[in-house]
Amino acid sequence: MNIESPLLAHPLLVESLRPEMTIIVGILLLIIVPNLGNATVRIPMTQFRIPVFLGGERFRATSDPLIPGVISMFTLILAMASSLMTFVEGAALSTVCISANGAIQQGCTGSDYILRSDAFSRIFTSIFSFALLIGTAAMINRMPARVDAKAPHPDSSDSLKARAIHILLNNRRQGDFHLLILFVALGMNIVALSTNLFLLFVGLELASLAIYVLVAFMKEETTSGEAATKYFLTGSVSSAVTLYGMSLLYIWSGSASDYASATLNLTGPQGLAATWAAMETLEPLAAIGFGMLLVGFGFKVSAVPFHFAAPDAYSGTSSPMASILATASKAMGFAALLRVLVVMAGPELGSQAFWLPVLGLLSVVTMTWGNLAALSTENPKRMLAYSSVAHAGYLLAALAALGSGLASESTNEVLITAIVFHLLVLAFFKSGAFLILTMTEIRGDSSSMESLYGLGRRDPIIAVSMFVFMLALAGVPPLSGFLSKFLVIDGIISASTGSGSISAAGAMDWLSSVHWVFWLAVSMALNSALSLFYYLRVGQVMFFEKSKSILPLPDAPMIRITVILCLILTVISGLGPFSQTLVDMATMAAQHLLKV
Amino acid sequence: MIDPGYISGLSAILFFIGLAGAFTRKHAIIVLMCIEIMLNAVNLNFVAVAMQTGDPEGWVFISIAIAIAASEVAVGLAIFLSLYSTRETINLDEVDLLKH
Amino acid sequence: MAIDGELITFGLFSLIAIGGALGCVYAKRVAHSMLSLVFCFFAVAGVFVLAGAELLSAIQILVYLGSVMLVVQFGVMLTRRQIMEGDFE
Amino acid sequence: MNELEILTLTPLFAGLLLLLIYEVVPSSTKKQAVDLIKYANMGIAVLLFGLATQIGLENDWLSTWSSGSFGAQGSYLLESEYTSLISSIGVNWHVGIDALSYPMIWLTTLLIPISMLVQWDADKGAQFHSLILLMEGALLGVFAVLDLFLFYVYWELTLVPMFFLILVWGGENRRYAAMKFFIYTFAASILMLIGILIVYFHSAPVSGISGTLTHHHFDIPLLMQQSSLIGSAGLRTVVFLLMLVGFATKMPSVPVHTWLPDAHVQAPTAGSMLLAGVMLKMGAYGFLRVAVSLFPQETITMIPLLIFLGMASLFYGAWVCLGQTNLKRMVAYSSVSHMGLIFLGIATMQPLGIAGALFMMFAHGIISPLLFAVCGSFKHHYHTLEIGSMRGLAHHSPFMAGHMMLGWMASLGLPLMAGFVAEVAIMIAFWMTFGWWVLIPALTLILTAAYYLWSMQRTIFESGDPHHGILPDTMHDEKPRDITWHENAGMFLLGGLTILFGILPALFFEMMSNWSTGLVSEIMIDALTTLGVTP
Repeated sequence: MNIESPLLAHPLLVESLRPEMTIIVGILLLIIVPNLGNATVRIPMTQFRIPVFLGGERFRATSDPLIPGVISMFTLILAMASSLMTFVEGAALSTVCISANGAIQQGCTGSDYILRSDAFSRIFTSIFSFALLIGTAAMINRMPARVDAKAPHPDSSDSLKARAIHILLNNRRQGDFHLLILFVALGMNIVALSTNLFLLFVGLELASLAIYVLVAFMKEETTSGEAATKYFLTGSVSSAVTLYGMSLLYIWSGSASDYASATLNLTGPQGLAATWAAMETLEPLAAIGFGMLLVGFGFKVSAVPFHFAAPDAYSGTSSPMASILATASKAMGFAALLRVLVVMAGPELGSQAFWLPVLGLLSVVTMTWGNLAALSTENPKRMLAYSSVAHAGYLLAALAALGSGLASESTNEVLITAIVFHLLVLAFFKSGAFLILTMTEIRGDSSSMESLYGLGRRDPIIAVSMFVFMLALAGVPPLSGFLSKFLVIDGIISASTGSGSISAAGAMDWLSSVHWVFWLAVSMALNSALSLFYYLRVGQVMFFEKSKSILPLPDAPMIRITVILCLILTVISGLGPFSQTLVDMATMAAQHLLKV
Repeated sequence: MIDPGYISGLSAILFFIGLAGAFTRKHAIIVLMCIEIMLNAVNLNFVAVAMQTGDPEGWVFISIAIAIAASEVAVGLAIFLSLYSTRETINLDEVDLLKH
Repeated sequence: MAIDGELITFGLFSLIAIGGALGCVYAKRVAHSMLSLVFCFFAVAGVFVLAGAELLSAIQILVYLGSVMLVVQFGVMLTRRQIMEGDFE
Repeated sequence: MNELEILTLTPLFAGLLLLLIYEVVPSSTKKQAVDLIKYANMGIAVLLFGLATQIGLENDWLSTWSSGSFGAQGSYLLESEYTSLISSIGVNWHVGIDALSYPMIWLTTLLIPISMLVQWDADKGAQFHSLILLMEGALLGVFAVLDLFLFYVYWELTLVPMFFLILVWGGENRRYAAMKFFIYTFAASILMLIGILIVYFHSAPVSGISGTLTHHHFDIPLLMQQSSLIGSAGLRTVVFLLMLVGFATKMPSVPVHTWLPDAHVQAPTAGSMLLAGVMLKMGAYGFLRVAVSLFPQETITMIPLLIFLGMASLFYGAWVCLGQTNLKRMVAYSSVSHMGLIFLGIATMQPLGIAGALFMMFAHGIISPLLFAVCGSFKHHYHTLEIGSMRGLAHHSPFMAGHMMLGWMASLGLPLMAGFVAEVAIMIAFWMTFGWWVLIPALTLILTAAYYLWSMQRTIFESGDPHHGILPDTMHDEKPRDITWHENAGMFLLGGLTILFGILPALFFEMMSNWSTGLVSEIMIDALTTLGVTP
């Protein structure tokens, strides 16, 4: 039996999957290191004892509760760095594809592959690592590990006992939390890499299952169980629908070519994209399967009508987790959506995708609904959740413009660049906002606007950072939130303006002749103006309301450093060379996606 | 040999029963069971294709899907237990702290 | 297509599966739901056999009926409501 | 980096740095730090004024400056290279000055140290003066940049320090006024932004400047050179109107002026001085720089609207002033009235009229700070702003009375004062274009004289007993004092300048008429020809 698999022996395997390998190594380390101890095994019949180092009395150095956090942060930093290497090395070198039979190849000239590591997947893996890194950093202060924790003294009062037990509990669950975070990272990376729908689903489920647990992680808090239950049930139902959609597509792809080759591969001569393109009229089986497929992704990006669980999940869980839901999980949903919508069912130039009306309508409803709901809430976490819904609407509008088929190739590129860039910078300012909510959460409650009252006096630097994050979310120039929105609007407008009759004399004539996709841009602009109210309200309560508590914010050094980092990134990603680098990266990703 | 179309039909019926149950029932564990019914329906679809094409790829999908379903149940029940430990109920209508 | 034994078996399994699913959804008590679900899963395993996937059928029985239902049973046991006055009516 | 870039960027960064420094110094040395920071702010402001003057002197006071065709690249003094800021959408750092912006820049650098001087003893001085320096950075940015995107960013940036100045150092009703100020001007500028974006989407690609992704650019000189910027006449009108709303709100013109009186009444003295002296001019400046320069044809077709707005502001402002009892409110409405004259000047479409409007901007930028400084010190010393409650000011505070008198005389357009030159120029041009219709604005100016003289009589002179005067109740038996030395110094400077430019208007009037001649002869004539009208 020849065990020499062509895949495992290939030098490109490790090279192309460095981030994933890093995460797997990190997971192994997280399992092994805290369990190292002085256990020995006695060789039977003798007195010799061989140390096996797993179990027994754990070593003091390795059982330190700080270690899991350090391991997971290092792993994520390495994973992010190795993902970013793609952009340093250049496109040709780093595009690697792996097919189902284990063949691995650089440059992806063949087309029947299931994993594809290119600029598109790598920019998303970088986003995931960065967002998870910020969540982890916040959790290090939210759920602090104390080296000097002691068992409660039996004579101490009940509250002291409870606190001591809580500290011990926090120490004990460090490993669990960081392990789960790394599983999320692995699952998300698989989603970004896969060009096979089933593999994509496996990645999605791996990430989702870990996220469900993480949402419920602070189980001593009354709301986390409820948040997790709602999020879990909605998420599971939608992923079951997704899987059913996949199975329909599987049947369809088989029956479309006389059952010869049922496949869930997107690419390849007999992949779904090819079958889709060969379809002359829209077949109901394909349409139903496709629609069901989108349900799960729609849930991940919290688009209407799958948004109901999002506000509950955000406001019930701890703020670091909410930040991960709002950035990493959302980026994962869009990575999958882009792969499916653009690669598989993207329209030919000049023809309109069948999903265009649905998506266009959904995008308008999503952004409007999100903004209106955000206006009427008094809970900052819910507010951010609704703003996340609204942002999903903006990005769906970009996808709709892409589906209109009006856009030229370069405009399509701009639209995808805008989406990717938005998800990229979202990880800076949305995470930043949640980091600050984490700080208010450590001492009390972050689920009411009152926790932000008078923050400007209590902690000016943090308050100013929060205000900048809010302005970036609102898309005020020249912060980075503006640039992404602007690129979306630009893409929509340059796609649709050509459709109006040029000869129209008056503005009204022109407006009535233009393709309706144009109105998506108008609705985006109006919604942005609307959203200013609730973002500025945060500034108003921070600077002008009297504080309800005189307690200063906790020290939380890790969070402070990360907030400042996010602040700097938010500012410089809107203007200047750094922003250009990011846009270039996003453009490269867009080109790679469109080339598949 | 029976027609794979029949199996797909059965699958569709099961799926929609599961879906309807997931939306109407308020007991968390029953909702979970409805999700299991939906996943089973998916398996039937895959097996129908595998039967038609003779390609074992569908079987691979099924075994993975079963594994995912099993872990989903485990995770779900763990979450329900954590909900129960703070709220003494897992009826979805009674869990409404976050609705404000 | 002529009606043969296989088709009748399939019809039977289908009826059990659908009936089980409906029972699971509409039973008043959780325990009844579970019982119906067991029937449903058995029937699906039967369909697998008919489709020529005996291995999958074994996996289905082992995983779903063996472990999943066990876990669900645990769940039902552990999250049972406290006994209250109204429960004896 | 050229001098202009230094001039534009220094105050912004210095202001931010000084604000930060104050936050981080240990509390034991805060007291000394406040003084140091105040001196540092003042020093930087004076140096910048020196630099701005130096730029003018070096270049022959811009009166002979002309190279290249009007408004095109290269026709700006100290024009910087294009430095890409957001190359994906074509935002470039591009600054330059011409005779339109230089007077405004000089005025800004002049008013900043004076307003610092007038409120030298403000509470929380370190933050106050640093904010004013920040304000200078934002204002200079508005006047210096030639990129519409940066223009918009700077335009919004001016709101931030002013918002905080009103909010923290304002009067009793400051929160309401600050919010009203912010919401009004912000909403209006969003309309302007929409206009800017429509222009942007019609810009032709220029390699190296346009966005790498979007193939459009924001550069004003290039947009001006582009023939047929927006094809559809209807859309052009829409854009022009959007911009007009944005700029008119800032100016402010009736009917979008209502934020101004509240903001002025509640703002601290230095804030009102800058608000009236420079921020209102941003509206007129932006109107000329963007709306008129890019859309000359629409400007010509909209002349009736401009005249209507101008006349309405002129008359309404004066009318409200007549019935006004609050000193600051009266001065604020007189600003509305004077800003109306600017629209009238532009509407004449004569080089003289536009130059007059420009000089009006400049003159009002000196006179109204003087008036607000007087109002501020009146409030400071007598704790009231009611006109009737105080009589015989000349008796208690002779210096204040003198400055008040001078300011009001200048504002009502007394000959040999700066305001007179502007008014006369506008009136002559109006007469040249519209003939005897000039009587309407000219007669309205009499109203101005009426309300000023009336309140002068009620405040400065009239008193039952010529030796004592009547003190307002709000004094609570405090002994009346004359103004402090730094207030006096600031007012003397402003008053001196008022007279200087009344006697020697040519200092600026020459460059302004050069600019307006260029605008009319190179842009307006073309536009008229396209419209089929022979000038």
